[in-house]
Amino acid sequence: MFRNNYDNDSVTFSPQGRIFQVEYAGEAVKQGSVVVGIRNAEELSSYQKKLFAIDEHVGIAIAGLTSDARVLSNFMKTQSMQHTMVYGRHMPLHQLASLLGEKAQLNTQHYGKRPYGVGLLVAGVDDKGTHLYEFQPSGMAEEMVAFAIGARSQMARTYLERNIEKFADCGREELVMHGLKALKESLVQDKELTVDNTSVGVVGLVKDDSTGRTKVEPFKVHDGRDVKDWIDAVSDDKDDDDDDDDDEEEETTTSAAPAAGGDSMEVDS
Amino acid sequence: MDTLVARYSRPTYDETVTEDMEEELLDPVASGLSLKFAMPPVAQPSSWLRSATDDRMNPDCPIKIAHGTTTLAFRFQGGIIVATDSRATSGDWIASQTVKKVIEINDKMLGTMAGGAADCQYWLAWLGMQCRLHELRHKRRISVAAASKILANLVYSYKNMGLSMGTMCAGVTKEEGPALYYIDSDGTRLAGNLFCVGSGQTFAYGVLDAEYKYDLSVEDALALGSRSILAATHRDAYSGGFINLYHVKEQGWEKHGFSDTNPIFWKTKLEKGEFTNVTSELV
Amino acid sequence: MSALFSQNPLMNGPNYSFSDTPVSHPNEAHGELREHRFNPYTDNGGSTLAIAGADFAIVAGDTRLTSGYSIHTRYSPKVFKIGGTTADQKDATIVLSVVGFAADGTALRERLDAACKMYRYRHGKPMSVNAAAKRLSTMLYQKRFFPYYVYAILAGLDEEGKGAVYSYDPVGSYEREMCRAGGAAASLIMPFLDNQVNFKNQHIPGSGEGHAIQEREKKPLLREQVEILVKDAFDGAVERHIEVGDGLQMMVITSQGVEEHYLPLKKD
Amino acid sequence: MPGFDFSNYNRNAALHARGVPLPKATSTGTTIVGCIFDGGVVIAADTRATSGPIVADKNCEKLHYIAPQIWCAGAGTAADTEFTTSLISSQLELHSLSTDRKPRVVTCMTMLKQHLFRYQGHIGAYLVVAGVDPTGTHLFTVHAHGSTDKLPYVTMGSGSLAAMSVFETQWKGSLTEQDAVNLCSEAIQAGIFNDLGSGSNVDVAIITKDKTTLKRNHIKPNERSKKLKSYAFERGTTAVLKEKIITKKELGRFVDIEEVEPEGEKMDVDT
Amino acid sequence: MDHRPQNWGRPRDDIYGGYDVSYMAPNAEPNTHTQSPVVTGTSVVALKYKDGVIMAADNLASYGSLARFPSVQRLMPFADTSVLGFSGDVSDMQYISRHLTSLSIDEAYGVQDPLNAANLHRYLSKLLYSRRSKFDPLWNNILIAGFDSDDKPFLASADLLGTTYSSPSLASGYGSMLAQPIMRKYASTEEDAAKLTKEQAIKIVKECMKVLFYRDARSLDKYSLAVVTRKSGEEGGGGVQITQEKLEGMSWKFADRIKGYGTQTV
Repeated sequence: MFRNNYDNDSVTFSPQGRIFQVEYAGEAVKQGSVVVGIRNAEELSSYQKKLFAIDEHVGIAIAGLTSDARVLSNFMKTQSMQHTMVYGRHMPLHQLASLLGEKAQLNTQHYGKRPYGVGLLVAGVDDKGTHLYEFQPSGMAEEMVAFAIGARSQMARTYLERNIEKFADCGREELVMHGLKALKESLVQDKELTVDNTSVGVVGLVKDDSTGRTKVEPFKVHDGRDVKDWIDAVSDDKDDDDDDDDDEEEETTTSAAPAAGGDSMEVDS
Repeated sequence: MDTLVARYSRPTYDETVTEDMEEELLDPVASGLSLKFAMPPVAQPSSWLRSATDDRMNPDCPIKIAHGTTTLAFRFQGGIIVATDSRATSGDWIASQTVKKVIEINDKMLGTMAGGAADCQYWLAWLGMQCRLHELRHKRRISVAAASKILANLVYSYKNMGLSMGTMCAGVTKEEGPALYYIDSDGTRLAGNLFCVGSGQTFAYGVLDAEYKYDLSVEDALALGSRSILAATHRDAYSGGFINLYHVKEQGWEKHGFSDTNPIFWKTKLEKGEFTNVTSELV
Repeated sequence: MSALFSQNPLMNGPNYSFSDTPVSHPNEAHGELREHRFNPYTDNGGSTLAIAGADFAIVAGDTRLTSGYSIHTRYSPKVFKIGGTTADQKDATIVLSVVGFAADGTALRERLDAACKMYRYRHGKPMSVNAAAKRLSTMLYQKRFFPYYVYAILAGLDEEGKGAVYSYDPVGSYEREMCRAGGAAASLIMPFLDNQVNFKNQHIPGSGEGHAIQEREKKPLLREQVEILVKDAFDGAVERHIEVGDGLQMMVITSQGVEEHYLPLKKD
Repeated sequence: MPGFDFSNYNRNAALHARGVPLPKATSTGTTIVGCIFDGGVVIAADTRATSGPIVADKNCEKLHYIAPQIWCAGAGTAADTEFTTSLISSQLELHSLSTDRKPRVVTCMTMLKQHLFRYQGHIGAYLVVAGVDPTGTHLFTVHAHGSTDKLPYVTMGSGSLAAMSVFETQWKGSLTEQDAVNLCSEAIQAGIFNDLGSGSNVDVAIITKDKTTLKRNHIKPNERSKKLKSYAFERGTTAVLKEKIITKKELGRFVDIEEVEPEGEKMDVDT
Repeated sequence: MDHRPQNWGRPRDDIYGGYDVSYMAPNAEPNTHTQSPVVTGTSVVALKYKDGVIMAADNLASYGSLARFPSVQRLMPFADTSVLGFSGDVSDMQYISRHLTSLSIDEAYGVQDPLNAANLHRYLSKLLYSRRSKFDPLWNNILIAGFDSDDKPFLASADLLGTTYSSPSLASGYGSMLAQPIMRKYASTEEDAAKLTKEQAIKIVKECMKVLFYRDARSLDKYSLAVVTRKSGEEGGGGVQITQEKLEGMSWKFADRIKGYGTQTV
């Protein structure tokens, strides 16, 4: 039974950016009897994890098909580890991003293949400071100062655009604040940022006191309790959300070279 | 085509170095017990491998692989007795005195280890995996005959490549009763009542053959197994350490100790009057 | 002498002959051109040892790297932290020592480290020592037909917090032990450890006559005692083995993390 | 001299062909040097003897006496250097007695090279021969195959290149005795610290026309470090199955005993 | 598998062929005349000092014992921050050099800092190890000098088997026996090396080159000397500077005094 012209195969997106065959497959799951997954209390989570560490110096935030994101994240992890193994340094971000773009682009021009149904924000640091890349299923991977992707992200982008001048001089805390504020902009009615639906990932450069050189502060995802103070600090407003939110942020604390940028994003699945 | 494109879209120096790593990192299965092995890129890998590892022919060879030595198993009315020593040698050097040469394939079946220690450890662990898969597929325990055949077929496919193992599979099932098989790296697979395997095999056979009867009581059978290993450790320089003793029954195997040979030897000598060749008397 | 037994002419048939004296290359004897053969291995000397205690484990190795009669360098570590989250391995809890052919050792160490990182990435928790131990065994066995010329020792704390030492042969047979020495001076150090750690051949004086004498009870040693044993073991090895010397690198694994110490050794 | 006994040669070759390893000879993988100065010659050696990678002797003596004013430093197979030098020493002594002249270094060198050449390198003795005789100061090297060399400064053994690097950078045409001793010690130490076959201490012999001074362990740069704890076992730690004490009286059951006067007549020895 | 008790579990001659010792015979030094390396270069010596590294290698490429090509530079700069010194096979050296040139061009396209000496050393050792694992070695011993990621002087070696090591002073080929003892006298530890000035370090290295020319039969009196210093902002300051040198102050005078090799006196 047809719904439209775009569901004959899983290689064709509809104009709305949907792959109907994949969605139909999701319907099939509902034909089965009920299944329940239970985890122990402290690990029970009703929200999908959206932030992942790729390597010490890189983390990603995902919006879209989690399974596709997993493939890409595995790919990036492998590439990054190999680079470290061969050259003994962290993989430069632009190299990682262009490999990722190259891989995704191949899928857009071959019959029998399907583009990855996921967008990524890739945040990381390397020799040249902090970087943020936006990745799209088309294979595009471009460097950004601040960006948001996912449902209703336009609101967040508007906020970021308004404040873009400030990011360069922001400290870490301020940058997180901007991130969370941008996130709040895109919440739907009656939803708040809570410790359960928000996580913040940070990767940065810190000064090593012993050598006087900067070194990588490994990518860390803060959630639950860790983000409480931040959320409280921005919760004077009254925004809502029906879904989980993630915030992704990066920063540098190098005093000489001020912070390159920060960003925030929100996704829904 | 895509692989070609992907390959040449990157500089050549990248793939020269990393190709083998990539597979391992990406493939979670590769981290398990796989059948993929790196081979030396020479015309005669087995001959090359021998020159690198045969410490008997060349005591100065670089790689000394640990070898195991006296093992035995026999069937009797009460099940199967499995007994081994515990010494591993690399050339003339005793690499370990505490090797567990009885490998618990699962809670019903045992394997023994003689020859290359790594070969036995790896392939018997692999066999355990196959047995479990068999259980999952067929909803019942694998027979010892089938398990031993899986192993024999596997080692046969690696024949003459340099594996060295002589192993026995022992288990008791309802259909087979107590079942005992001998498998070695030549691909031989034999069913039998009684086997001794390893460099100390002749000494163990000497004792075992003399005293063996199918109707042995459990207690006597255990004592015979232990005594045979003792004889082998006494005369074979490549056997020694501890006596590892197991009894396999239908309900599963039961362990009967991992006991130091030295006190057992003196006990046997002093209490039973055996080993009169050894004396602490001073003339 | 056991090798002599296989010389038994009866066993080999009456083919005892002088004609099969070993030649440096079989073809040479027949006047054929000598094909050049490449030996992918070299022995870089050095020695390692590891001892497990009740709530700690110590791994140590000398830092000399040799080839033939030459010292390549006086400082080349043989003991490595494995499986930390960062490149400097600050939060690592597992320690690997490798001795034999240094390049194989490096390759093995990096593979194990990559496996630990992958494990953490996939499962979100660090690899336990016994899992890493099994993984290392499989890695070595994967090269069964082209072995890593490496004698590896892995150490850490097990799930109960007890010190764990795993020792390996070059193709992956492994065993958990209380102590193990590897490498060039293994044959000098191991008997010392058997006696001092496992109390082999030590009895309780006066506990009985003849067969009645009691063996000294086996107890895990204290950390201070183990550190002294390690230093003395290496001092002894340096005296009598030419490939051991220059420096002693020691890693102590406790529930607090891994401490690293360096001590000078004789340089001749 | 009576020759070597070759009766086991074929047997051993056949056994070796069957994979029985040959026994390892103790070798002095060694640094030895010699250097002429104004008025004499200095030879020096390290004191490590090895058997494969194992140190067989930490303080062995590699400077061998030939004649009062002729000394040899030996590298190679320890037994060969020892026996060759003592053999030549005694022949030289006889030669000196029958000619009623002080032995000459060239004579010694010639006897050595002829002896070694005869055995085509199978006697693994590599020697530095030095001495002062009525014709002057001499310094030679003799290789196992019988070749010789005559130079103002020489090195031999596995550490010869390390030692040579010292001579090549610091040697001068005219040296005092002290300069030569220092230079030789320095060269030996280069061997001790850079060559695995050499180690422990520096032995030096200074030969002038008047006398020979042997400075055994002239420099000791590698003193053994003290153990951090005592490994003395309490008496009774080792299990004893049976104990039996044999008194002197009972010894007669096992061996014939002949009483010798403790303070008997002294043998005639010349000193 | 052999089933006779004394040889139990070992390979049988009739199946595996007799034990062939030639497989495990040690490799010839890369700088000597063996079957595989054809045109070879001899020692490279290098020494760290307080603000950088000095490296030197003579300009000879030998064909066996023939001094075949007397002006082959065996030091190669990389990205103007590091220098590599090759001993061993010259054709393999040229292969690696081409390889690295394309790598450095590729790197220069990127926006990131170019590979430093430590990265380069890591990369080369991986390359050499992977080639040895294919039994197709690049018959070289390479010294790499420059700076590491902490901007400290860096000096390390990688050989045809993929063995890597680093030390305040390094030398390959005969240099490891003749030059190392000289350099170790002045810089046995990193701390000692960090006290050397550039002039002192150059003097030591020149001394080593002289000894090598005296004693290494495959050496030449013309050599290249590289000085690697930190790149600084000033004009032309820092980077890699390679100069061509000729040995000076050699002394062969003692030869006058030598008469023959034994009994000859006139």
